[in-house]
Amino acid sequence: MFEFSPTDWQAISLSAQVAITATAVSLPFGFMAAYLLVFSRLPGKALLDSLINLPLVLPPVVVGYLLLLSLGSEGWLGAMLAKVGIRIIFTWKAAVIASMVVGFPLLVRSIRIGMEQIDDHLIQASRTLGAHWHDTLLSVILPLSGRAILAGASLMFARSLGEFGATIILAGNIPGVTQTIPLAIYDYTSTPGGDRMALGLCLVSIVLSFGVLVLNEGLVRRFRKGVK
Amino acid sequence: MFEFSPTDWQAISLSAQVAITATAVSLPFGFMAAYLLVFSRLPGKALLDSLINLPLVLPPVVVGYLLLLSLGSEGWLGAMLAKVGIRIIFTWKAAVIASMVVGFPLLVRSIRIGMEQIDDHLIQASRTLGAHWHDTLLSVILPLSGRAILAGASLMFARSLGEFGATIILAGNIPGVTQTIPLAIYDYTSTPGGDRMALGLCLVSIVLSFGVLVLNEGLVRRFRKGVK
Amino acid sequence: EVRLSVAASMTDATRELIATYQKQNAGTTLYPNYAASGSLARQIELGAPADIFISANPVWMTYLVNKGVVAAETITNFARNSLVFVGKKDLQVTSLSDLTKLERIAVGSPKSVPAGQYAEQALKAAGIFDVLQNKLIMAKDVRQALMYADRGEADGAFVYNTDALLARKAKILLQIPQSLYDEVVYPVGLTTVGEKNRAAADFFDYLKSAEATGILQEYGFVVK
Amino acid sequence: MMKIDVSLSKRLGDFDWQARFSAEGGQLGVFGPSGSGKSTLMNLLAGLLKPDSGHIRLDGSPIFESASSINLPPEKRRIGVVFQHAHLFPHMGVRRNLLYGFRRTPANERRIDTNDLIEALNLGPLLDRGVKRLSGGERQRVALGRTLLACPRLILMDEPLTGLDEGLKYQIIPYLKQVFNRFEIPYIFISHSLNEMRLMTDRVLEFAQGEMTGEVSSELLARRGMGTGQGGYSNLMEMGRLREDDGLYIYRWGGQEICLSNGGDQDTGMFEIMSKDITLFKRHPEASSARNMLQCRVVKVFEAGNRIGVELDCHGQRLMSQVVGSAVRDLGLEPGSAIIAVIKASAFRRLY
Amino acid sequence: MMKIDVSLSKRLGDFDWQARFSAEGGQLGVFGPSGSGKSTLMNLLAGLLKPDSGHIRLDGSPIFESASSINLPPEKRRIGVVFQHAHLFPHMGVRRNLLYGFRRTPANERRIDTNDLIEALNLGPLLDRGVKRLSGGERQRVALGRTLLACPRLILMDEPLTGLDEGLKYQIIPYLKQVFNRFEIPYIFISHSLNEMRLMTDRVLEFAQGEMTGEVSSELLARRGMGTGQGGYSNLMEMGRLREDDGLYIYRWGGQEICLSNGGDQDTGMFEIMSKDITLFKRHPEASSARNMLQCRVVKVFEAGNRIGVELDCHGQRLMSQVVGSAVRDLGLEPGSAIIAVIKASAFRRLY
Ligand SMILES: Nc1ncnc2c1ncn2[C@@H]1O[C@H](COP(=O)(O)OP(=O)(O)OP(=O)(O)O)[C@@H](O)[C@H]1O
Ligand SMILES: Nc1ncnc2c1ncn2[C@@H]1O[C@H](COP(=O)(O)OP(=O)(O)OP(=O)(O)O)[C@@H](O)[C@H]1O
Ligand SMILES: [Mg+2]
Ligand SMILES: [Mg+2]
Repeated sequence: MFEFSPTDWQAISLSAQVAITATAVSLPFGFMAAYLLVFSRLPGKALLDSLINLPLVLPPVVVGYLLLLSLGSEGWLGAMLAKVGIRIIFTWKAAVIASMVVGFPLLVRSIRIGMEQIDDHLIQASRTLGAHWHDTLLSVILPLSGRAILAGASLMFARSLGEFGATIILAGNIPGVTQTIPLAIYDYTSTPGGDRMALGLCLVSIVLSFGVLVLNEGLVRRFRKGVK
Repeated sequence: MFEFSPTDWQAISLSAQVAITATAVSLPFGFMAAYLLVFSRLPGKALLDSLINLPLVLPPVVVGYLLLLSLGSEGWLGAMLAKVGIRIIFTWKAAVIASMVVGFPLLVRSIRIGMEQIDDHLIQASRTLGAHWHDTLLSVILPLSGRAILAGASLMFARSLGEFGATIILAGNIPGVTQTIPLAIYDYTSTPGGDRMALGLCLVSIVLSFGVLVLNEGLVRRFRKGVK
Repeated sequence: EVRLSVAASMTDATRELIATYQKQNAGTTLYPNYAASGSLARQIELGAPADIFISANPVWMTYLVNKGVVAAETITNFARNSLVFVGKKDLQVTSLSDLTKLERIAVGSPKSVPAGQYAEQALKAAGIFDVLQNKLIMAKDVRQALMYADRGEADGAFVYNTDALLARKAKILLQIPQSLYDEVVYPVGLTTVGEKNRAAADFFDYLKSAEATGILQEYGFVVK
Repeated sequence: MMKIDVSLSKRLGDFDWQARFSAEGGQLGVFGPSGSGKSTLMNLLAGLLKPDSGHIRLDGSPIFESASSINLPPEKRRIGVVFQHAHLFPHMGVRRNLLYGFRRTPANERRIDTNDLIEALNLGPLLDRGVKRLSGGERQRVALGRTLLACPRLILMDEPLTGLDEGLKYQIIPYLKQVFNRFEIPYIFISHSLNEMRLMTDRVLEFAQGEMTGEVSSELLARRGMGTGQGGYSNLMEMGRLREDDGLYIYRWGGQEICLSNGGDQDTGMFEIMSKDITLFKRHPEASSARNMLQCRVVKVFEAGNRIGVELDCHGQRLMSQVVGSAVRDLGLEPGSAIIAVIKASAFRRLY
Repeated sequence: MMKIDVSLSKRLGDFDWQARFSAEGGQLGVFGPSGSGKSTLMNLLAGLLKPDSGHIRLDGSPIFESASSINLPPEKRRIGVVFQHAHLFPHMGVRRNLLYGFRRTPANERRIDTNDLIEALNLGPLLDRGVKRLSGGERQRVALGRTLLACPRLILMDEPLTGLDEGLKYQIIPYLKQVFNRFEIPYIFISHSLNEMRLMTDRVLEFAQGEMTGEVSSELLARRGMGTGQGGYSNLMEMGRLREDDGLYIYRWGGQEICLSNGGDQDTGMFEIMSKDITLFKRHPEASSARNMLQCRVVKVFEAGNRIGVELDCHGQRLMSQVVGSAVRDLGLEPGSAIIAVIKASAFRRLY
């Protein structure tokens, strides 16, 4: 089969780590954003919506560049973080942030679609039973968006596995440090004869995301069963 | 403001054209795929699902290569099309196909989430009222997925506007012919002083997708109102 | 109708070449396609329409010759470039050995970027590659490496002379001695399809003209 | 005329369901306590739930048969369903909901006139509404109309009149019956109400804990109800009006005049008189507030629970009275004995 | 004791809704035809629909007041709602649904024992079920239990007993009343059934076409029902059992013995006797199948629709009989005249 080099293995484990972290960290934010968009009466909803969608519309490289502008040593956020001794760019954290930003619109949109279909009467029922809005959020809206959240998470996970443009700008393509699978694939395809290894890494990506998909389906099924 | 060159304007109109075409052409397929995944009892559902998700997992450039493999003059599909005098690659059609493939998983996933929440009883009611499954599909499932379809379409449209990796491989970066906004931005970022123009093009992308978002919301509202 | 596949680093120069050429030959339309050399080579290999291939390094040209899509006899070295080290003005870098004092150095990823390969050669030849290895920030292409240096995310970067001219803040601190790395050449060749295209051959000849040479030099390339 | 032959079993979680019956005739009732499996029967018949084993034959032809793997999809069965909860299509207005099945019915099968139905169910004012803006009862009426307009060959109704006010309910029942009769649409009717059951059906399947426990005539079910106390047996009398007199309505029934305090507008009507409202006297009582004193003959005396049922022959018509044990002794009730049945004019209840 | 003061208006599409009432007391009914705006009242009171203008004051303190922009959110109002359709949480089992409100009630407000309630509503066997696998009636019972366990200070019930079989219904009513009384939970009860209304409420708000048209006692509503034919007025008699005798049950009521054919197990009970089941005689009739002959005095003779209501004083207790006009003449009914009220032992209906 494929003889992966140690840096390839590092890329694989890094990719998994980045995708998992990005997805896990984004989930609560994505959920809150979807909630705001669906249920709140904020005046600036359309604006918030487009802001969230921004990373989708822009080429990932541009997204990466914009992130670099704010997170780099010259950027306002980067400078602030530097003061407390945190450096983001050129570390795996940068890859996580790139994936988060690029996958966030997908996550929010998925959760939103699920939330929009929740029967208002259930929310009303929970309120009349004494639940505050945040209680209703956790005890009714969250579980009833469960499947949509899972779907959004697996979408985001997959997108993270494939994320290239923003990552390479923000994190660099440093083997063993920030080189994720797509970056490794890029290196391979830029070398004549690297196709076979690139293919191998693609397959790993596919297997990883397939695993998540199966896990997702399993969770959905258990979820349904729990509900009976 | 920004002084766009004629090729820039061509890029803008091409981008809009590509995004609209890709979204419109994908919609029926996306709907069918979602339907199969949600309602059918196919044994190979998980496989179909991962196949659809593939373009999400792979870096877009790899997707571009894979498409080139089958659509190039050496590829099986390309050879077949060449016989009937159709050339896809390096034309705007290639950009459409690249966008379609890359955006498809997003579209399908959105529609799916919407479909999964349709009350079974409504489907049952329509069947007992004499509707065949394809009739139910069109008269109940389609309209009840309406909002999810719109959401998926606007997601796909946005993704198409931002699509770079697969497009540059399959369609090439030919100013005035296949150069979409992201490719034009790419060119500008490697030109001295091109940053300003790149920013201008980004803004155009944002405005375009914001327009679609507003249109989408408007449709949703009309939709709701039609239902009263 | 002539289709060109042009390495991204030649974008600006090619644009001007086309513009001047077209003033004299209004009847020919030129379709340039700008991307990374590797991408272009793959496209051509898989049947993308191209008459002329301008590559940023000989490797991909050879690759296409081996695939039989580029006519080997037409290949000429169209332009040359040199490797420089850019960085902040006030950095005390006067020789390669000074680089060991720096924190971070941007360089094109040696696996995929030719400039990165040349830089690696030079560093190895100077015997400081192992010391610097952990300080290297690998970029997707030379422009990205330059951008890191320009924005101060890296102390400096190995880039081509032509790229260094685009920098806003970073200055050329060091010309890397040509003895330390292979010559940087941009080969140009006609594809087997292009050979049969009269207009392509005509433009191909124009690329070697004095006027073309002048334009290339204007953009910082070296033409022998 | 429908002929239905059912033998099915189904396991739902830890709930075991089974039934076996065959019935002929237009109207079949299904009766049983909450959770006894009535709706399950409906789902199985309509093809919405797949039985584990057994068969369903409608008019001789199988629509489900586990042995030969026949399982017609719902739309091929042409069995209409009125669900316990309306389940209207939320993306259509009332009009499109109503016409959904109608449009899918071949023109030659469209036996019901839309306007007739809209009027009968009082749907006119709702036609242009969205279904989310209907009250509970309004929804139920739309659902009923939607299924009727599909003109199916059998209609299953799951508590279709629940949530309707009494006035509307008894206004709808005769129309329903008329539609069903005129177009010969047989139906299976699920209800908790003995009275609805009496009015709508002839034969009734009884369910308890997932099992069909028996089949009785709705008549017998009502007689049995006499013993269990909720309302007793109700005599249903269809009568034609003769005249109005001093605020009272005089109707003709079995060659006699019956005096009612509450007649209504129409010339004929269906009236209910409860068995417990018929008091028996040995001799003609003087000065009673009761207006109707009918000369009868005892046909049968039988026990029903802790009551005694007395079947009377009243000039050829049957009446059922219910008395207590000691009255049988006191009045010497036995088959053949003559008796006066006294009924207050106000005891009659007009159903429609 | 609840004091509620409401004055609200709301426009829904082309439907204009308005009501103004204030009421004191534990039980309030809401009565009206389908689509008259009963559920809308409920939504407005619970805070699920925002009124266009007006105010709601509960026990003196405003929970909504358009003038001063007071609008308490639903959870702050502590007004429980039993919806017309159960609206159970689909992601929870029956147990978690039941306890949803209970868990959100401060411990010192939890006045209802879970086990008591589960038993009373017969929910035991359902506890571990998923709510998607409940029958229609089962869902309704769970919804009722869920709201009760939240121990709100006012409960709004929208046809909560619809879809329950009669047996269960009359089994639940006394329990409900008992719970409501014991814990002094006032309620507003929406129903189409006059009988449920009588049993559950004292005062009734009447709605028609979105407007509150009046407020009557449930007593009066029932008397008025006498004239409109569906069942007449029902006398509710709470009686204590004396003995059983030859299959008959002897109860004590107002110093007299009443003979019933259908007693039931408990020592005391609530019985219903319809006004039309009380026949009046001038003299003691001989040999009748009726077991109860009560010496009464006429208190009042009044018209109710096309019937005549006769209020009787029977050893200090009130009874309402209904007769036709000619009987008034024949029997010489006028206040003060002595009369015999004849009631069949089987005419009594035990409610609980
Ligand atoms: N999918 C299921 N899994 C397990 N049990 C189920 C399922 N569906 C229904 N049941 C149970 O089967 C029983 C019968 O349900 P069904 O809906 O047929 O009752 P029903 O007679 O219509 O009652 P009601 O009069 O209350 O509507 C109920 O106890 C219900 O809880
Ligand atoms: N959002 C709305 N827009 C327009 N009309 C509405 C809306 N909501 C309800 N209605 C109408 O208001 C009227 C009153 O509805 P409501 O649900 O209060 O009736 P109800 O008295 O509870 O009837 P039912 O006994 O049938 O449940 C109905 O005619 C209904 O169609
Ligand atoms: Mg049921
Ligand atoms: Mg209502």
